[in-house]
Order: sequence, then C-alpha cells, then structure tokens
Amino acid sequence: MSAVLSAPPRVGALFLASPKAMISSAVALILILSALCAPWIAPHDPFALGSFSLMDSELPPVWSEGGDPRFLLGTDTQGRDVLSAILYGMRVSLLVGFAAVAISAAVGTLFGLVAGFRGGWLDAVLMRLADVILSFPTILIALLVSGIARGLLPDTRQEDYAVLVLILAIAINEWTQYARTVRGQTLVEASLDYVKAARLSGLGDGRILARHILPNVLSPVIVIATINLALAVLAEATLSFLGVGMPATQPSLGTLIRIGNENLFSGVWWVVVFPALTLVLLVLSVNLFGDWLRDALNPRSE
Amino acid sequence: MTRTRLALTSAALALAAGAASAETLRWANAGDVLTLDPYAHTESFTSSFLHHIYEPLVRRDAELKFEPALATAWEVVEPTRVRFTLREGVVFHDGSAFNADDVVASIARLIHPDARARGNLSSVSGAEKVSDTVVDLVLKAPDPLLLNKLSGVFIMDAEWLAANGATQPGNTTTGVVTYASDHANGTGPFKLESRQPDALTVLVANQAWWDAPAGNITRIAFTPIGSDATRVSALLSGEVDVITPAPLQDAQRLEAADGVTPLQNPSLRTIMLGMPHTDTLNADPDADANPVQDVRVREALWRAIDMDAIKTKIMRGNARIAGSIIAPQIAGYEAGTDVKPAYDPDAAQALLEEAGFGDGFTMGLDCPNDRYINDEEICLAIAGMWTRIGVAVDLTTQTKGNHFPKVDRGETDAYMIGWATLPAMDGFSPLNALLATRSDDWGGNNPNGYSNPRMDELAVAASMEVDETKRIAMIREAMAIAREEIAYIPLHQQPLSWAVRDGVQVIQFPDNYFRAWHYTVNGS
Amino acid sequence: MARFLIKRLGQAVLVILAVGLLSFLMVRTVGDPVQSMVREDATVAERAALRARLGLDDPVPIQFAKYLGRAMQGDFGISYRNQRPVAEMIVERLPATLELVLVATVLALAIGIPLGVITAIRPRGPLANGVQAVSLVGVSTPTFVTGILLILLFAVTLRWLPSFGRGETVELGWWSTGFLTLSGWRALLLPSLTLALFQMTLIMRLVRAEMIEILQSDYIRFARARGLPQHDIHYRLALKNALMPVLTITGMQIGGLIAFAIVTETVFQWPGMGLLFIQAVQFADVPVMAAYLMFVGLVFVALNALVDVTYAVVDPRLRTGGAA
Amino acid sequence: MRSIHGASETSGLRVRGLTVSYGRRGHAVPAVEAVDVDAAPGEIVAIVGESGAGKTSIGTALLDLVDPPGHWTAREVTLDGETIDYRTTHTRGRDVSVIFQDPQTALNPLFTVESQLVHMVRHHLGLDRGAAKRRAIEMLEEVGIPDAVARVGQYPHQFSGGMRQRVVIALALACRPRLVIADEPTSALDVSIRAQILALIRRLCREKGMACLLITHDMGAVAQISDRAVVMRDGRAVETGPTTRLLSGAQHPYSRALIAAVPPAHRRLPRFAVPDTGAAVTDAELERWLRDRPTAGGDTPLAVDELTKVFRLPGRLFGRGARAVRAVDAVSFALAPGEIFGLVGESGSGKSTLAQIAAGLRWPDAGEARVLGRRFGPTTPKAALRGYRQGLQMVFQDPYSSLNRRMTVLETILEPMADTPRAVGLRLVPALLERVGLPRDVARRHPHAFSGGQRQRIAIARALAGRPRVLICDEPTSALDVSIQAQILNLLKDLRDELGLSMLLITHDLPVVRQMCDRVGVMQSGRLVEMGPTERVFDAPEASYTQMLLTHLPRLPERQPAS
Repeated sequence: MSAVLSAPPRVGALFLASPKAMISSAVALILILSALCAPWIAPHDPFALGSFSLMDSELPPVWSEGGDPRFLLGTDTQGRDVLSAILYGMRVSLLVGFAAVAISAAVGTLFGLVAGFRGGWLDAVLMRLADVILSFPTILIALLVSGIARGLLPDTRQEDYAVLVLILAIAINEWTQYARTVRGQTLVEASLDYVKAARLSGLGDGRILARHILPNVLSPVIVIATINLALAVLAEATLSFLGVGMPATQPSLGTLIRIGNENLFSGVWWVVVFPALTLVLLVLSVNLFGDWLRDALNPRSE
Repeated sequence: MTRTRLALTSAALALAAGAASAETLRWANAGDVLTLDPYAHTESFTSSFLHHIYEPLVRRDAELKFEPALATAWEVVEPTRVRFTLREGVVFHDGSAFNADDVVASIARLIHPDARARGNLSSVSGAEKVSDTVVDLVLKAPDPLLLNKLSGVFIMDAEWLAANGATQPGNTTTGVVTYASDHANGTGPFKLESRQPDALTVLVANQAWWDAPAGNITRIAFTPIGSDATRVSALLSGEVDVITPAPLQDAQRLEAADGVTPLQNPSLRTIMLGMPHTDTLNADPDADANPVQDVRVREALWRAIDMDAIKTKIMRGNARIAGSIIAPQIAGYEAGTDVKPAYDPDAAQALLEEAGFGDGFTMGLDCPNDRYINDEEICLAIAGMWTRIGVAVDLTTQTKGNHFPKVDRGETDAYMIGWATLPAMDGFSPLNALLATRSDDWGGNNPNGYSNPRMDELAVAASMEVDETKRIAMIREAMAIAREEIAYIPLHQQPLSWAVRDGVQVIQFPDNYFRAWHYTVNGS
Repeated sequence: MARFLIKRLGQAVLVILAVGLLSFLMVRTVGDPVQSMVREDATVAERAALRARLGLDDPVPIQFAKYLGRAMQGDFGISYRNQRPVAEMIVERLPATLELVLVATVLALAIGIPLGVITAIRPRGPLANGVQAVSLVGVSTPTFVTGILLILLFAVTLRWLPSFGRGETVELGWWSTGFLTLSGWRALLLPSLTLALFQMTLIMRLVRAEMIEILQSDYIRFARARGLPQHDIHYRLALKNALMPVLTITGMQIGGLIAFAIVTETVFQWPGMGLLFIQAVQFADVPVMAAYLMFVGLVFVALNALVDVTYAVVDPRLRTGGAA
Repeated sequence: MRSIHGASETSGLRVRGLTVSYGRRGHAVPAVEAVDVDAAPGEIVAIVGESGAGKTSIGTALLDLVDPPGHWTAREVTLDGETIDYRTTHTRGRDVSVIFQDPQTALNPLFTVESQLVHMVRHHLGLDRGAAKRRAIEMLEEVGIPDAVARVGQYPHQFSGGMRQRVVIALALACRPRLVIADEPTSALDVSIRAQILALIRRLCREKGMACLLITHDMGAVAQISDRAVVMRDGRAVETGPTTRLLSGAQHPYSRALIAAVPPAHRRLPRFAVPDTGAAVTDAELERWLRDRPTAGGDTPLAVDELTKVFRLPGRLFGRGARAVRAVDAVSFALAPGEIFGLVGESGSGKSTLAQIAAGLRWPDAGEARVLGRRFGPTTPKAALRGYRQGLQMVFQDPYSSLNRRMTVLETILEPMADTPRAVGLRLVPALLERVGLPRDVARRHPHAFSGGQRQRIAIARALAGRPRVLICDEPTSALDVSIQAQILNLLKDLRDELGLSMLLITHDLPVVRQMCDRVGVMQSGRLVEMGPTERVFDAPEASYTQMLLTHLPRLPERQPAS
C-alpha cells in the first residue's frame, strides 16, 4: 500500500463538492465585484465633497421611519450615502489589501526562494531580518513606516500617499510569512532528486528556481495570500482606527468604522453597523475560502 | 533581597463599588494630568486640576471676575512695581505657614529659564519681600494684564521646595527631575492623597482651607479615560459621576438614559479658519497670484459656509455662531464687530466673479482630527460647501501632533485653529499672537503672512497701556480691523459638553475649568 | 552555553541598535514636540529657545548618537510631556501590561488548546464546526470593535464588570498587581479576553493542524495498535507533540501581544505601556516612544532566547544529543 | 519446537473469509477479498506480495484499525478458539500486537522508552509502577538490548536504528500477546541488522508460543524465518503452503514469477526470467541520435582519485565545537568503458555522497573526480561544472521525487535535450519512451498518472535524453517491487549492451550487485574496504566486512524439493 499516488488534488471537483467553499467564494466575489464596480453601481460619489449636503445628514435606512428612498442604508453625519461610502470604502480597503498581498507575496516568495536555495549568509541575513520584523507587530511597523514616510514626503502631498504608505506598512510586515514558508518548502524541494536531475540536464540556478522549484512552492503561497488578504483588510481597519490609516476624505472601511464608532451611543447606529458588518462579512468570507483552500491544496488532508 | 511591602492602596478603595461615600466625586476626563508641577506645563486642563491643590494670589470667582485669594489687596506703587498684601493664617497642606518667602520663591521658580510655563509671566523680572505679609512684584515694563496672568500662577511652599530639592524646576534637556512633578503641597481646597498616572488620582478635602467651599465634595477620585465610548460607558454603568467632555453626538442617548444628564454651555474657545495671506497658495505654487489675498474672495469663502447647518447637524445645536474671533466674555469684545455675513452661496459666487475668479481656484484646507469638537466633520462640511461655489478644496485632516507644526511652518493654505485667550481671557492675546505681523516676539501664531501696520501699532501700544478704557478701545479697534479685512474666518464658539450622574451639581465655567469646591454630590 | 549566550547577546545588541535607529527615525517625524510644549500664544522666539534647549536643532545623526550614548548608561531621558524619567515611567506601567498579557496568554492557551484538540479529534462534528465558525468571526472582527461590544454588553447593559481601569491593586515592592483582589480580577476579564481573542484562534488552529498531522503519524498509529486508551493517546501522547510548535508561536506572539495591547489599553483605559506609548505618539514625546520601542525589541530578543531554552529543555532530541 | 503443521481447531489464529474495503459505501474498493489465514502458536506465517496486493490491510483489519469510511468483515476471527472481541480495550496490545516497519517513526520522540513501556504495561496488565519498570527492563533484555537498566530511561533518538527496532519489538511484546503482526519489520534496516532482527522475531515467537503474521515483500525474510507463507495478489490469496515448498516449487504461475524475479545472491543469471510488460522498441533515428554524442577526450569514462568529503555536524545547543565525519575517505576507483561498476555498502557508508560528488552535484574536500578526462576538485569553479557534467546522467532511487510533479513527461524528457532542435526533440521523445518500454502516447501526462516502475522508466528516458556515456544509478530499484526491479535491471543491462554505456551502480542490495556488475567496490564508513571482480568478491571475499555482509544474505532454496 506504499504506492499512494500523490496526485495533485482536483481542486475544481473538491470546490464543487464543498458548500462552504462555494458560498464563501460567492460572497467574497460579490463583495469584491461590487467594490470594483462602485463608480457605476453606487448611487452617489462619497469622494466628491460638493455632492452631498449636511441637510441630508443622519437619515436612517429606508425601511426605518424617516428614511429617504435616495439613501438605501441611510446617511452619515455629513449627509453622505452610507451604501456608497461602503462600496467606495471597500474599494479602498481591497486596494490596500490586494496591493499589500501582491507586494508581500512577490517579495516574500523571492526572498524565500533565494534564501532557501542559496543558503549561507544571505539566508541568515534574510531570516534574521524576518525574525525581527515578525516579532514587531503590524501596528508598530505601520506606525514606523507611516512615521518615516511622513518625514520623507512633502507635507502637502501626504494625503495622496496615504494609500501607498498603508500598503507598504502592511506589506513590510507580511512578506516574512511568505519568505519563511517558501524557504522551508524550497529547502525540501531543492533536496529532491528532480532538482539534481535538472542540474544534470544542464540547467542553471535561475532556471531551476523558476521552472522547477517555483511552481512547486506556489500552493502554500496562494493559501497564505488568501488568508493575508483578510488580515490586510483588518490591519488597514485597525490602523485607520488608530488614526494612521486612510483620511476622512477617502474613507476606507476602517475609516468609516472609526468615524462611525464616535456615534456608537448617538442612535445613528447605521453609520457604524453597516460598515462593520461589511468588513466582518468580507474578512469572514475570504477567511473561510482561505481555510478551505488550505485544506484542498494540502495533499495530506485527503 | 528586597523586603516585600504588602499594602492595599487606600486610594484604590475609593473606587470600589459601594464604597464611595456620599461626598465622593468620581470624575473621568479625556486626558490625564500632565504633571503635578504647576510650572512645568502650559496645558489649561492641568492648570484646572492643580487649582484644586494650589492657589494663585488672585483668583476668578464664579462669574470669572478677579477676587482676592492668597493676596488680599494690591496696588501699583510705581508703573513697574506692584505691591501685594498677603492673606494671613493660611497654611500649606503639610502644616507650614504661608508667607512672603513662598511668593518670592515661587516667582523665582516660575521665571527660571528651565520652567516650561515661564512665558505665562514674561513681564515680571522678580519678586521682593517687603515684610512677612507684603511682597512686591518687579516688572520689566508696565503690564496691564498682570492680574490676568497672576490668576494662573500657583504659589508653592518655599520650605517644602527647599527640603525636597525642588527649588529649581525640572529640565528635560539636562535630565533634572523635580520632586514636585509627582508630589504636591499647596494651600488649596483639596489635598493630594495618591496618584497613579493614567489610572487614578485621589484628592481629599483640605479641612484647614482658609475659605469655605460652596459645595460639599470631600473627595475626588479622578480617572483619565481617553476613549470617548469607554468614558460614556463608564458614566452609563455608574462607575463615574461626571465625565468631561461628553461627546456631543451622544447627547441624545445620554438624555434618554436613566440617571444621567448631558450638560452643554458655550465656552470661550472660538474656532476659526486661518487664511493664506501669502503671495501664492501652497496648493497651487505656480499660479501668478493668490486669490485669497483679495478680501472679496475671503468674504465669498465666509458667505459660502452654512454655519446654521453646521450648528444644527454637526454641533447638535450646541455652538454659538461667531462673527468675531473672540467670545463675548473676553475683554475687548464688541457686539458690533461680531457680525457674520449671511450664508448666501449665490452672493459668494458673485463676489468671486467680481474678484476675477469666477472659474474658481484650488486651495488647501488643513484640519486636526482630534483637537476640537467634531473638527474633522466641520472641515469636511466646509470643504463641500466651498466646492459648491467652485473652489476646489484639497482637504487634509490629521492628528494635532502633525497639524499644528505644519500650520506653524506656513505650509498650509486655509487651516483650522481654535483660540480661547486662556489664561488671560483678554482680547490682547489674539492681537498679539494671531493678528500682529510675525516676528520674534509678535505674531507667534500668524504664520500665513497677515500684516497690517496699524494692527502692529495697536499691539505694541495695548501691551503697555495701563489705562483700561484706552486699552479696551485699542483692542476693539484691532478686532474691527480684523473683522473688516477678514483676517480670519470665525466659525463658532464650541460648547463645553459634560455629562453627570443625577444628583451631581456642577457649574460649567466658560473657561472650561473644573472647580470642584463649587460642586455638590447627593448620595443617591 | 557560553557560545549560545554570546550569540544571543550579539543578536540582542543588533536588534536593539536597529530598533533604536528605526524608532529614532520614526519619532523624529511624528510631529514637533515643541508645539505641544509651549502655551498657545507663545512667541516665535520662545519656541526657538525651547527647541534649542531640547537639542532639536542638532543634526539627526548627532541626536541619535547622543541618545544612544545616554541609553547605554540606562538613561532613557526625561519625558517631554510629564518631565519624569522615562525609565521610571516604563517600569511603573510594566506590571499593568505584563499582567494583562500574561492573563491573555493563559486564556488563549487554556481555551485555544482544548478547542484545537477537540476540533482535531472530530474534525467534522457539530462542535468542531461551531467552534470553527465562532473563531472565524473572532479573527474577522477588529479588536477595537470587540472591545467596545464587550463593554456595552458586560459593563453598560449587564453591569457585571467594570468598563475601564485595573480595579484595586496591591503593591508588592515596586510591582503593583491586580491579581490579589477581586476587583482586580474583575477588571482584568474584559481587556484580557479582548486581547486574547485573536491569539486564542491562532493557537486553536495551530493545535488543530498539528494534532491532525500527528494523529496520522506512525507513532500514534503504533500507540493505537498497542491498545492504549484513546484519551491517553489524544491528551497525553499526541498533545505533547502538538504543543512544540505552539510553544514557539506563543513565545513569538507575546511580543506581539504587548504591542497589540496598544489598542486594548486605549479602549479599556488600562494604565499600561501601550497607553503610555499612544499618548507619547500624540504628544510627540520622543524619549518615551524611543524607549518603548527599544523595550519591545528587548522583549523580543529575550522571548526568543527563552523559547530556545525551553525548547532545549522540553525536546529530548535537543537536550541529549544524537544516537548512541 | 512445535510442529509447524499442528494448527488445531483450538489453538492459534484462525481467520476465514476476511474482506477489507476502502472508500465510502457505494463506491467501496475491496483491498482484501475472502482471505483465509491460520497461524498456530509459535508459527510464523508470511504474507507476501507486491504493492497493492492487500497484505498490509490484513494486518490492519486484524488489529481493527481500518479507518472509516473503510471497513472489514470476516466469517470467523478466532484466537485459540475464541472469537476476538475488539470491543474490550485490552484486545489490542495484550492479545494482538503489532511490530511496525520504520523504527525511526514508530516511537514517540518526546517520551522515554521507559515511559512508553510502563504506560503500556500498566494499562494492560495493571501492574504497579515498580513492577511495570521491572517488566520494562526485562523486556529490553529479552529483545537483546545490552545494559537495559541504564538505557531504559533514554529517549528513542538515543538508540541506533537496529536498537530502536528492538525497542519497538519490546513494546509490541511487552504484554505477551498471543498473536503478533509484524508489518515489514525489517525493510527499513540494513542487511546485517535485518538478519539479527529476523532471528530475534523467530526466537521470541518460538519461545513465547506466539502466532506471528509476517507481512513482507522481502523473499529473503520469508525464506529465513517463516514456516508457512500466503502469496497475495490483488487482494486474494493465490497460494498457501509451507515456505520451503513454495520457494522451491510454487504451483501458481504468479507465485512462480514472483519468486523468479528475486535476484539470487549465490549465482549469476544472464537475465531475469520475467516478462517485460513493455518490450523495448528501437527507432532508427533515435539510435543514430543517441550514438551521436560528443566524444570528448579521455578514455576513462569516470574515475575518482583519493576523493574525500568531510561533514561537520553542528554542535549541540549547549555543547561545544562541531564534530567532523569523514563521509567519503580517500576513495579511488575508475570505470572502464562499457563496464558496470557496483558500489555497495550499508546506509551511512558514504556511497550516495560519493555518487553525488562524482556527478558534480557536490564539492569534494580533497581529491578529484574525472568524467571523460574533465576534472572536478575542491577548487573547481561553479561555472565549470556544467561542462564537467556533460556526458554524465543519473538515475535516482525514489521514482516519486526524481520527477517534477508539475511537469509533463514530455517537458521532463525535453529538458536535457537543449542542444537538439525542439522539433527533433518532439519527434524523439515518443521513440525514447518506447525505447524504455513505455507506450509512445504518454508524453503529455503528468507523473502522477504512472506507477513507480513506469516512473523509473521515465527517469531512465530522461537520462538517455542527455546522451550520456556514463550513467550513475543510485539505488535505482530499491523502491520498487521485485518483479518491477527485475524488469528495470534487465532494461539497464540492455542499455549498457546496446549503447555501450558505462555505469556506476550504487546499491545496498548484494544480490543485485551480483546480477548486474562486472566489478564491485565495498564501502564501509566512507572507505572502500574491498574492490574486485564481482564473482571473486562474492566467492572469496577478502575484507572481514564483506564476509560479514555475505553471511547475512538469506539463501533462497534452489528449485528443488525441500529437505
């Protein structure tokens, strides 16, 4: 019985067999799509400061008494349509999330591959660096990055760079996970005989890494990336809560929650509850999907 | 081996549920007391708190008029020498008697170069003891605001300072730490019982106080609670008796809740927008001119702001719309200059066209998001209103720690600033800091180039005019010029917003001082 | 042992230097401390004088060198905000944060480990599914939201627990502890739960993954084949193996918890180092911020060393060398 | 000694109609179908077969450890006449026990041997702590661990592989089970240790009167200790009988083929008498291309000269200094063109390290290797390695890890053909597949679609695609079933004959060496202790180590009636 074929799991078939995967990915997809399409589907533009009026402020959702049909989920203290603000805010959150994940995954994978494959001092330096960064919580790293960025950027343009700073802050913290995992996986793969065979076939280090090792270390990267997307969105929310995230003029979900949080006792519950629900739903569905993906891509789990 | 000391802090006991006696006031404020050393800070909340422990020579009464405190009488002997007769029979909390030596030592300690608060008494060059109960203050120049300043100068105990090596103030640079920063010995109505920074500071009534308290508080348990939601929760759950401030947006909820009441009153702090009077705007440095230099543009910007909407929607009706940069209680105020042009976006647009900027322009607006009440929301609303008359607004909102330095470096166009004229409560303060042309000694908060020679003359003259009538006239003239030229766009006086448990009577003084000896607590 | 210590020490120095430099760069840019130190109508001259006195006019490298020089001698300077020695302020807040983190860690382990085991043993049972769902909601909700919700429920509505502070504390020498009074424990509950929630989920998932893997290992199959009782196999044999990586993660995460306590301490007005730090950030209190960051760096190095040592003690393969 | 034919109705194990299936009901896949097994007390019954024959499932079922949704049924499972009751917690471990295959993984690394033994003894026998510890020591002594009193408190990693397997046996037998299932108990062990462990199992079964099921693929082990054997194929028992009779005169064709595929250690066969599942097809263009390889200078295809490699083991956490191990210690030999040179030794002897250095995959610390006149020494720059390796290819042990699971067979085989135009390559690959006995249309498939033997053929095709003159085969068949091994060995021999390849064959399997090699070198602890023509070394070994290895070789009976 030793010859269990290590077939790559048929992810597609597993997907169709799992209601958890289908529902969570559907919810995530709907949220992501509606965020992407915000300019076309949102009833109002929450970034256009001149387009909303204080006179419309704090209108409750339509189904409540005093609701206004123009504002499905009500308006915030500025008269901004909550639904539109959520759609646009999700766009900002997802932009930060996806970009941070893309950068950290790319950098982390590269570092992990190189560290695992080359070893030696490069490996030691990269891994110690990862240790230090890993031990410093995202919040501190982000405060650090945004602090340094503030020092380096001209004051007048900081608003424009807020997204960039956030992305960088989160990415700097998260590449370490990829690097560690990929390094470990690379060590395993590099010791396998097919790498030796490739070397005997005349391939150089670069091509061995790109052609042979990279495809074989990608599945954990995909899993981490999915889960980190959720974490990045959450980190963005926390940073915005601490006031070093997105400004009120370009609110992300976190900014909306921070602003709404001030109205927690005021009875204007919809300005905080809807963004918070959206955030939890988004993070939850992505997390669920990531969970499933990890199980599905893990050959041991079946 | 260190001997382990096991002691239940009695201060903590005060907080224990049910243990609070009828006269205990449990008070939560947004921030902690910075230091117990009265000369080591410039924050008005800390002054307000320390006023319970320490007292000035002259204090303000319930109407904020001057009344004798540690000094019973004063007279100007020469223009630069003022003689104070001290109250007899006053003792410090540690039992030592109060006399002229204490005043001399205190003044010397305050004007020492290391004292953070030395600017509060910059016109005084020293104090001289005449007798045990008489002391002279020697001035560099005649100072019409001496009493205003002295009302914020707390007197410390010379013997106590000497005994604890605290005669000189602490110095951050050289690392000198003073005993007075976490110990206190004053003459005030309350004594310090214990202090745990950021957690709990307990004061108990000073039975030996020379004055009789108007209220019945015998103990104050003070806790800082930074998070608004937590502070309100603490009041709602009955863990504290009074919270300062209470978020305006929670007023409705607090009103509806059983057993608590929100309190609002206008304060002295005027919120205004600083204007760019420079040759170019930071938002558009390549343009030939700065449209805002034209007074018609400034008027247009003002007229475009719907203050009524901001008052009702954002301030929940709790603000006093302002036309002047000083509040009515401030010396130098004149109703005639406190006139806001009516909200009229059409007129505003017409004014812009008249000035030649009918197509609009781009301008920056900078605001703090954690300094004034609803500062960020107000700025968002104003940015929207300006956008609607064709002025594209580049809005930046950030924490006060970044906002104010940026303002000070002159890197903003329009910016939000609040001015309460504390501790002087006098119109000279904005004249000096906001309106005079910037130089080493004048216009410290006028970074954006507002300059008017007449204003500068008035500032210099008013600083030395001891005739109160003439001086007030000068300040009124300055305020009139400021209004006419729209040097700043005043918005409103923001409210004081507190909330109390039922059975607690407090007075909200316009200077936002907490004076607990006027307050009462009924055991509910 | 000596080699190990020297290596650790070298690592510590490097980390501290790096952190010191970074934090210095950061604190130089969070804002101008002078602005918050003078009275509001201070003149330009007054401000310039103060700036010069604070040494803020020196070039940054010189400031850093001066700062490091003093820090080497244990002098972290005087807080701009309170004008008290920073070292003293940190020591004063240390017990509050450490007790919070300790209880949070214990909570996370005490709840996370059993839940992880249960969900690993019956991965498809209703209990496992329920726990998984709750834990996912747990990691998907930002800490500041959970904190406020807990306050609303337990302090405002039910009035069972306090909404802020540490309750009564008892002084043991310089250490003030909330462990010896009922009110101290009541005050600890909500903040530590808030803080523990994320780590709890992390540990639960880690234990679950490790357990599932270990339960398939040869030695567990061999144990089952030898007829050892299920309970012993799960909780005595497999769990011990599953806990090895938990040890590492917990060690690494404690450093994270100390910093994550910033949010929790802000929400619950917990008088610890996180609160001190966030206030220092708002005031641009450079010495406090730098000292705090270096402290976190130090904690990291110490915890890492501790984890290594513990590993060596717990894992016989490291303790006793190779095959005879 | 009991009679091996004395299995009565009431003593020992009796199994009737055992069926095991895996997968959910509805799509259950039977792994064992209606198998009958008997084992008398003291009798060792071997269950032999190749991968997938279902032999392990029999053991799993008799321990009631079939994981759901798999399940098992039987008409009768009795031990000494009583039906085995799996509901009581003491059946497993006390009545029925098992010896696992791999001593490296079968012991929990975090518990001492004492704790593992005591835990078990106390649970099943209810002894007190002191008695349990005495029993633990007694068991260790019984399985032949010297100084048991001192070693009982040690952790598994402090024991060597053979000793660890003895500990596993002690654990299995600690409660005196009446039936023990030995599941491949020696396949992870070296030759010399294997013989000792088998002898130990034999002795203990006899002494304690235990019935034993020996589940194995190793005909040597079957021959050495089993009394009777059951030959399994595809879940069914094809033949049962006394071991000696089966080995010398099996009746079922499958049994015969299986036995014929076992390489005999004591005489050389020209070729294994197994049917090739895929017969090699030659293609004219391919043959031309294969022979059109660069003929770089040097007559010696491969030589190593005083080759040395030192490993520095990291010191312990709290220890000091690093220990150095000479993995390869001044080894010299040279291959003649067209020769198969065998390098044999136990695990850790350095033979694989040497192979990797010779292939230019690792740097030596001293000495040099030469391929077709190109030199490779400690100072050879990395850039020169590509040239050095030209004309040299390798076939590895593990057919799973030696193929990139994400690349198709086509991509895999095209990789070494970089110097050939792609169009030509695309034409040659199907021919190359046929050349190694695979269908030509499998090129687009991924490795997971193939069995171990097929993968090894793909690996050989990839090696051929590099047009080598030297082929290093590192344990090319040790992961394969014997019948597949025989096919692969036949294929390698054919390739040598037809293409004139020189081969370095690294193996621990002495019978394979005898069948394949012209000359052989014996390695022990990094040193080459003996070298010579294969027949001479096997018939008259000079080194005492070689002699020891040869004495441990199981001797399969020749095809003649049992005595």
